[in-house]
Amino acid sequence: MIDTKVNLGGLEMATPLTTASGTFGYGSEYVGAVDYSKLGAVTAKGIRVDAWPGNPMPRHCEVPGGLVNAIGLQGTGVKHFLDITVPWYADSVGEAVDGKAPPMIVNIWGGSVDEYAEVARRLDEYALANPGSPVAALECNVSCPNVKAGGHTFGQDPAILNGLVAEVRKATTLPLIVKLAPNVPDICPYVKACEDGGADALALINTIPAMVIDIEKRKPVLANRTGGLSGRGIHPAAVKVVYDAYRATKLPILAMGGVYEAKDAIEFMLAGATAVALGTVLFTDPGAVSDVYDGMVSYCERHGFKSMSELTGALEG
Amino acid sequence: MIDTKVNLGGLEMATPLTTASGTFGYGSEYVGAVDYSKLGAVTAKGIRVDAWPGNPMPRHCEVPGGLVNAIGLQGTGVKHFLDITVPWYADSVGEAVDGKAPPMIVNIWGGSVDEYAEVARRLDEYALANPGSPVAALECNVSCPNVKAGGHTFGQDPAILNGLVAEVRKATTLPLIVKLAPNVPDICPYVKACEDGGADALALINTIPAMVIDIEKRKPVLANRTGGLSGRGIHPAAVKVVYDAYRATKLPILAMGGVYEAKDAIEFMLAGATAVALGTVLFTDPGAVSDVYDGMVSYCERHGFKSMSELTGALEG
Amino acid sequence: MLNEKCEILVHDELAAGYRLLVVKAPEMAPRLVPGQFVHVKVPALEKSALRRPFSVFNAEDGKVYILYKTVGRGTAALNAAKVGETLEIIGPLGHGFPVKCDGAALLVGGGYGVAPLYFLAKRLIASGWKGRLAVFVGGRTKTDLLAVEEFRSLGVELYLATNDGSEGVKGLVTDPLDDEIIKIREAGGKFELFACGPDPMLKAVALRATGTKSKGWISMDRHMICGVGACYACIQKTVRGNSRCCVEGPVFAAEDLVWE
Amino acid sequence: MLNEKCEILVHDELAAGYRLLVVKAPEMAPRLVPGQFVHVKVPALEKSALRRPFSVFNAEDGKVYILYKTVGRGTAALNAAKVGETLEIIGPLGHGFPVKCDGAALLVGGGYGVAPLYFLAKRLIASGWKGRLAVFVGGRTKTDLLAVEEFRSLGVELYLATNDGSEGVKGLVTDPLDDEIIKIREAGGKFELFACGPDPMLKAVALRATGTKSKGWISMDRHMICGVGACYACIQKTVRGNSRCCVEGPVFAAEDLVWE
Repeated sequence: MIDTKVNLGGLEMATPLTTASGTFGYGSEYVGAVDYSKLGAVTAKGIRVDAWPGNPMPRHCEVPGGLVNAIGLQGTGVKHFLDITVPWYADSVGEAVDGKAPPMIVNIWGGSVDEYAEVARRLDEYALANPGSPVAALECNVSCPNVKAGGHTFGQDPAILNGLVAEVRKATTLPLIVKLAPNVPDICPYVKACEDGGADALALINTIPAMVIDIEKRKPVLANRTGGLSGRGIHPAAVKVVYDAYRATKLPILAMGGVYEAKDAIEFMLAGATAVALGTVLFTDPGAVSDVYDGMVSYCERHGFKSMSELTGALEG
Repeated sequence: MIDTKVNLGGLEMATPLTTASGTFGYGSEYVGAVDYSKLGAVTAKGIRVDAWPGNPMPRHCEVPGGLVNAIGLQGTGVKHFLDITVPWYADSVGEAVDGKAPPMIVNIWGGSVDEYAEVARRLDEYALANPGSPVAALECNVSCPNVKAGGHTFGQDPAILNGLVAEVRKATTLPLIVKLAPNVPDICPYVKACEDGGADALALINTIPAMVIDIEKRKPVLANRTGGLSGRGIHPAAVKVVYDAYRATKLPILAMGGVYEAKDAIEFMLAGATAVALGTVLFTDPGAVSDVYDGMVSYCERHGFKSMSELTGALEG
Repeated sequence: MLNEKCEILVHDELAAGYRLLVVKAPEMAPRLVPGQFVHVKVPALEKSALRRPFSVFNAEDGKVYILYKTVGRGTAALNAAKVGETLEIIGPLGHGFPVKCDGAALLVGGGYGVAPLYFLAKRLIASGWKGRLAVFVGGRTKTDLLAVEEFRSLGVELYLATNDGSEGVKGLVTDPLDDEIIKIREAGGKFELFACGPDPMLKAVALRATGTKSKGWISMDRHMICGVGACYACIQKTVRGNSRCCVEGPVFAAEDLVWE
Repeated sequence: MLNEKCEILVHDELAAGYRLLVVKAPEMAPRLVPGQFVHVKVPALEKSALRRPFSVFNAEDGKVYILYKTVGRGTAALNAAKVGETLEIIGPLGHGFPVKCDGAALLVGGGYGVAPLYFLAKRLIASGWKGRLAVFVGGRTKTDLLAVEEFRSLGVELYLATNDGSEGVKGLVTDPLDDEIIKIREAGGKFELFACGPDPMLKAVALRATGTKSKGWISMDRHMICGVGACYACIQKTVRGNSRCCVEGPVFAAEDLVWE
């Protein structure tokens, strides 16, 4: 019997698996297609203080090995999220698993430091006032390539990043995960900025900035012109970032990027991840949640690991 | 009849196509499999002042959508290159095309600014002393992820990059192309550093840092632990960098990254490239040189472009 | 919503470029309503390829019927799936047509857009609804007029239109539609419009609904990623903002749609 | 070097996991020498997949013979290629064995490593060379001993060894080899070694060559990318530094190899 529990910066997860923000709606959309009992947490789509309309259409393009998207963080505001979305998640997923829904990592963003802090504070207050609610951790998105104000502008400079993290830290007692971009020369200064700012964990990686051009129309395929590349093809790039970050920090890492099979998730764990998110794969194969989980269990059995947490950083030599 | 000529920062190319450094040896290896008459230039493997042994084995790993490599710039020194390699290239490829071999872009690197300048100076002297020799342009590699000293360390900081480019510029009268890494938050400061340093053109992109772990052995697959991701999967990421750079500079751009078909090369041209390199595709399909060329010609015919140079940046709206 | 493994029972070419796919889906079939769609994993595509959404042509006796046109890489790859093979299908998905109607039910389809309308016609009849049921089928040419025999066998009023006049009236499918709308309005009658097809046709039908203050039910066709409401890629502008075709749609009330 | 489109003439399973592939290659076949290899584009793999290198088992009458073992994703995908289909093959590639020998020619093969040795034996005989020709074939078990009948029909001396003793002597292929080397040396004779197989076997054979100051020709098997010398991935350490298996090899002189 493998102990599947992991602790992601204070967030207790029954398994190391969660979902990548933006690929799993607000958590309840996949009832009937995903086995939620295999998820240690779900990660919700990004929310901010007020609802946000996102980008014009088209918002995505299939490419070899993955997907380029520029959804642009369309999403609900924090009030609607707490009044409607969270209770609905708890009820519908709770019913599906015949028990308690997995804890929710709430992805947050804003157009200013104050907005980030405000949404963090509102979620914190809710969590304190509603013990046992799904709201269990925050994932601070400083790396979305698809919105102009906010998002990645806070994640490009370590000093600005550090200031943002510190402000959000003051606003919440929940485990604070910071989601970083892969397109940096060296992840370490960004890792340190998060660490010094008081983050509890890191999420690596966001999509890779990308673009697809329709050569017949001679126009970008996406209305936003550029987008973010996700999917199977980016996995080796993500493993590298996780590996570098793991050696630079004691903060636990939530790894994501191109996980399609158990092998991919195990690579992330060995590179240094404490938990792993499935993202783009869910669109094609929601059954991957169970397949990856089962494959991780059998890998642990085969290799003599008694708990999944032992996989973290367990490279030889 | 489409005019296929382009001018890449002073390098006259009979077609916009070349080969990505490191995928085409020293230019003559593909005689018999590649139609050299469709290449406006070949780009040779990186050379430095003295021969370099490269990294231990294994040096590569196939991944979905591409390849991760850490060859580590194994290559000949500049003396052997000029005494043996260049004449052999001129003779063997000249014979294959029954005329003059395409001009050669010589990729250079070093462990210090002085070494970069030294190899540039030697190549410059050779080119001046041997008019009509294939040595026609330099591609300064500041972005190889697979060597510790030299390579990407010079390309990570715009100020250091600027200093390097300025020194190499002083050492050569040949067209100077600088090859940049994609893993930066914003390519523009790097573009400006090259422009201010006196570069004639930019080469975008080098491989994306990546890693593959053998989960059964619990060890990195590559002896160098990490490597660079190339191939079909990175194409949309490369298009984005080219698009950003094109809008930030008047320097012509040599684009590369995941070109497998004519469509991919045309995307690069529309995004702003003046020339396009085929790389990883050559390993599987050396016939792609002809296929891409033919596809570009028929695209120009279909869309009413009289010359391939008109494709550069020809996005609508 | 289910993710069901479905055996292929029939996979035939009906006309050039059009195919009928019938799968065994005992769990999903009884839950499907007209206008809903299913999300199909195409076996011949690479592991990372997205699913493809298809609206449902019919669902009965534990079987799901899909009528599709080969339009791109995904449908071309689906062509290779053989009888006896298994398809992984998610469904039922989205909001369909109301299976009821106040006044005459005018169903307007273009190309493979007739698929959900046939399902709707069948279910309207099966529901015991006794009103007037007229179906308007349009296409560029004769071979684009699909399911004509199936509609005939339902005994519905049928109006055909082709751009080239190779069958039915020459012109747009809205030409015979307009004639009937005028007659109904002159007689003081009521009607509702149900439409599925290319965007310009849908817009034309929606404007006829809003313009006459009639109800219109418009099935939008958007490229999708997840099909279940998780990704927010398949957006349709509505009076409520950016709505998801896969959840709030694919069938929208005409008065809710915002045309750009 | 050519990039030839080759029709598949034969593609049969010889033993569990081993297959014989014969293609029509009128341009390439006459140019191939034993020990060289060809680089095959596997049709069933995705567009970005690398080619797979195979050493040549025989080349005659405009046909190229490949004997391969299904060991990974590439060879598994190659299994699907059918007679009549076309394979895109680059070759001839690399440096092969010398088709001459001073003293007894001792050919040592393990598993599918016998492939180029059979080609060598055939060509040695065809060259009119009259010396002693002994072939040592090893494998884990009986079914790993390949091309045994083909060697017999050449009339060569044949020594078999299996780890489990299911055929030939029980032990390593170097056991009967050592017996013969001792006899030759005791009789004051000369010999050369030609080897292809797993690395430990190759190292053992190479050390026997260098230890007896005899010539040894060792065919190395390395993962390759380009196969033509362009990429520098398939490196073998030699006295001249990092050599490319695909150009300076795959056959190296034993004295040049550096073992790590």
